[in-house]
Amino acid sequence: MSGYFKELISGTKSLFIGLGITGKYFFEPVVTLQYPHEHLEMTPRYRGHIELIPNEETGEPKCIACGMCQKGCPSGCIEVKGEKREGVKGKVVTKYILNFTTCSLCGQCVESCKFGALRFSKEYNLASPRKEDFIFDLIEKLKEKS
Amino acid sequence: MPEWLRVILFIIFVLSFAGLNAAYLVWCERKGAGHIQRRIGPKEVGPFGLLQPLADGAKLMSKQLFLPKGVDPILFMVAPLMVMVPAIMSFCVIPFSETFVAREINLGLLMIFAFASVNVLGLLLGSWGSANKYALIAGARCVSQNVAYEIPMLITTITMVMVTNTMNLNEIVRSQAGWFIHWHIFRLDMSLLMPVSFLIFFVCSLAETNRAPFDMAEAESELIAGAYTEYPGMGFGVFFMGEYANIVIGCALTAILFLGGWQAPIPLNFGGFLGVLWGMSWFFLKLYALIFTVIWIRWTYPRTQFYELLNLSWKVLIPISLFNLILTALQIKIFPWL
Amino acid sequence: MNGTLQQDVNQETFTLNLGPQHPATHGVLRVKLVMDGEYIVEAEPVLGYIHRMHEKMGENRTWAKFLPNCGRMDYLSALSYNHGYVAAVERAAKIEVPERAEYIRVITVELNRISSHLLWFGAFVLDLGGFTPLLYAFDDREFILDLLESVTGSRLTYCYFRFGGVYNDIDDAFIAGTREFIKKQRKRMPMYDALVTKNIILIKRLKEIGPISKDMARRYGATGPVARGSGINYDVRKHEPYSVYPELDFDIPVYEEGDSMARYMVRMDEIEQSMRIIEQALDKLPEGEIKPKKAVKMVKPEKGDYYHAVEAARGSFGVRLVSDGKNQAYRLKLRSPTYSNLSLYGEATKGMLLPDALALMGSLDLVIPEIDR
Amino acid sequence: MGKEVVQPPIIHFDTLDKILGLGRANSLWPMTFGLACCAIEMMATGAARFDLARFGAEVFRPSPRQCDVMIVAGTISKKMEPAVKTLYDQMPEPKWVIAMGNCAISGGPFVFEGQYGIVEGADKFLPVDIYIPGCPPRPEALIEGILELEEKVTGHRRWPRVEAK
Repeated sequence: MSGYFKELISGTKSLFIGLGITGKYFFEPVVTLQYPHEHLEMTPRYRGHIELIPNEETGEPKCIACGMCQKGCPSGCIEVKGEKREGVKGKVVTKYILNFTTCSLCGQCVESCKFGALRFSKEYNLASPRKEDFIFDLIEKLKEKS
Repeated sequence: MPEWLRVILFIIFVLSFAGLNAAYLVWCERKGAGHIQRRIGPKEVGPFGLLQPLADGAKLMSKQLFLPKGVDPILFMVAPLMVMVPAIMSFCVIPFSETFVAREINLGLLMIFAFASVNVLGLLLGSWGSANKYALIAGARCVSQNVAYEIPMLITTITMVMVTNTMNLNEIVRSQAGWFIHWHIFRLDMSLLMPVSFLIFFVCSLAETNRAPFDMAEAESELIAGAYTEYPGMGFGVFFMGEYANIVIGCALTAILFLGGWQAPIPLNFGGFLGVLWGMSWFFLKLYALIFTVIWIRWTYPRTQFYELLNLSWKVLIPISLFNLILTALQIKIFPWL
Repeated sequence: MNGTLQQDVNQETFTLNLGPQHPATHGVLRVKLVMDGEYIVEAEPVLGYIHRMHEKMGENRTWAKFLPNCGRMDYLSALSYNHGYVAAVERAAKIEVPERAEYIRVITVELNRISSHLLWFGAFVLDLGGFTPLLYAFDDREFILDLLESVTGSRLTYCYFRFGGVYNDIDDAFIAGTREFIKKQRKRMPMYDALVTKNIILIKRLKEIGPISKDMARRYGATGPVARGSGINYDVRKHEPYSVYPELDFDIPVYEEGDSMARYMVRMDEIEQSMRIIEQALDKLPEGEIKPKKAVKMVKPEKGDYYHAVEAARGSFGVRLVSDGKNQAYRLKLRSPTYSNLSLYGEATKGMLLPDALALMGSLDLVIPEIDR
Repeated sequence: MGKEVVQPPIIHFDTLDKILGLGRANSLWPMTFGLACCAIEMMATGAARFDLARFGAEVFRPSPRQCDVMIVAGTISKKMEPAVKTLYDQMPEPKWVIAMGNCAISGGPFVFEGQYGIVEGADKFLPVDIYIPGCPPRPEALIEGILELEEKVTGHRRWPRVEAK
């Protein structure tokens, strides 16, 4: 019988303690970040889709179309083509298509690039009614940016 | 004012009150839940998200209406109304202030309990008619829960009737006039266990309205959406309005029986129109404080286990309320002058 | 009444399909329940709704190309899975890992374990009908995700470990942030305790509910918190030590009761132990390289059969590799802990009430894609 | 249940349609329905830090009958496909589908030659309205997806666009 009352009292007490905690939080400031009005800075290592790094002088991509990223990509979402041009060392990249819809952001393309021509972009809020929007032509994207 | 005009005016008032109240209680609930959880809650739709209920209403009303395969069409359609209508009917006898009451019936308290019991029938029929196993389980739970909790609730009410000698809600409020220590919850001279009966009554009204932690009817993580599982669009909306109307009734009764209804905490009363406003504002203050507590409780606790819920009723609430009944009877018999 | 009742199976029963879309199954698990009223006569988990061919992919790709898959099996403790696979390949190909890299691995894995347990805590209370603790747990979890994102670049499905090291080095900001997080989390734990653990409703729902005996846990090969909640003192970190765990001092919380409450308490205690491990690892963190001196180019383990197990948040995760000396696996077999943990569900739920069975399911901490692989 | 035919309205009310569109766009109730990894980010979006509730879209209903939008968050396996389709059919009109994450868009990292287990994209059998790429997408991206869907329903965008650098 005493156990009955003990449990009753301690149980009721625990319920009031719970109410106290949530009541305290009711008056505390919210932690919400109101997304379209304010937004986070992505950390330097944030992995968005990859993008080409431009050569600082010419603005052309540093990529020499060696194809290591294409080879190293686990899901085969990169398609690189390049051509040999007069007076240029290595190849010039003519086509760099990233099919972002199968990418897993593992970073093996960036890691495998020996020429420092790839990096992760900071685009984190992509959404669109069209699927085709996410098959990126990275050369086009680079031109748009500069 | 002629009687018929008064009745029509009150019907309009009660309907719009019940509708708006349900809509904005949902808003309060979402906003309150948001702040308890350290987020904002609805905000972008109108100032402070105040247009959110309208958007929800417009959406629910324009949703496709259809009868899922295998349902009993009549029961399926009637059930939401059976939850909603009795709740609205109960508003008729609630005194919002001394003169602001649709019908001052001698048996007002009894009438509310009579109508409140129909609510569970609606849920049962709806869940039976849905032809869904989850809904059926929820319906069965709901009935046993309501049966179990009606008993301590009624015993406590009988205690209150013994103390006040009336079932007229307005009379009950009038008997609590004066300073706030005259509210029944503080009248230990009438019954020693008054605060306990208040607690019992409040817990029972939580259970009767299927609110967390006793939300067996919905039990989201167990029974999908419980009794409402198969209801699309406005059928679901009406259920929800009914549920919120029931919460208001439960909290209003608690306020009337224990917290002095429309009485101000100080002995200050006005006549005429000002008096109506004065009384109403105190009533609504108490009402919404209680409703806030209901919301607060919902967002704090996990759901009780079903047999624990019955245990609580049969092993704790009923014995205590019976003891309370006997104690009060003795107290009245021994000290009849109080 | 403890929720178990002898049932006469010949009574009229009905079948209830729990899932594949059900709020309490944490994904796409389906449980076929034969019910007698609200009592469960028979429960049969049906798997395969999220089978993603991980093992097949392992046999089709080079060793390195399988790395992103690791994070997607158990997305809640992705780094443990990274660790398991990477360590197995390192064992097979005999790749040395610099000490600093090992410490970084331990720190990030333990952070990941805390975030996994926090999410489990929230989701478990959500199963029991309480919504607010979930959001408080998510608040704390966001801290960890921010920390891990600043190192690994992702929030959930990390692909951070590489053969012989890790992808990025950690910086001072990360170390300071981690220390701050631990300080903050130590203050939060009493709040969880008061709000949830000591709550009478929760105690009533978990105490003596869903008992799993030591013997049953052994028979089904349960590991992790499920086994430790049944009194089996087994933790891969202690009993088959790997990485730098032998140099760190931590306890294995073991509870004898075997009920849902015991499993709950094991995980809550493990959060504290993980914080202890992180603190020590941060103190001992040596300077040095994070990748082997000789860069790992093409991994080609010798012919043979290799196994390596790690302690993931849900139990022992083992990787068995069969190599035929080529640049991809001949056979890759993954032993995922929840698969074994779930298999005891059918026996454990006999005669239970539906809500109790769901509480038991929550306490097993299921991650379905890991079961189906 | 899959055979319901939705009748087009006989009379078209322009203003009413606009108001209803506004109502629908601002009260998108998603289904509590997670398939894989992305579901965790979906939960995170509903949590305090990002708070989907601000747009009235936090009412995760477990029953498809009360949902407006289905967020396909994760890989759809061939075994799961009929179940997803049933769930979609059980939702009352008007309804929308958001494909969240690369798996739901195209099968994601699990597509390889000779794969036998997964459906390569939710759009193979559902009319997808919004695609959100990422593996998994950040919670902001899901909010962005909800906003895009609102734009699709009402025809204009009420919120500023955030340009990522």
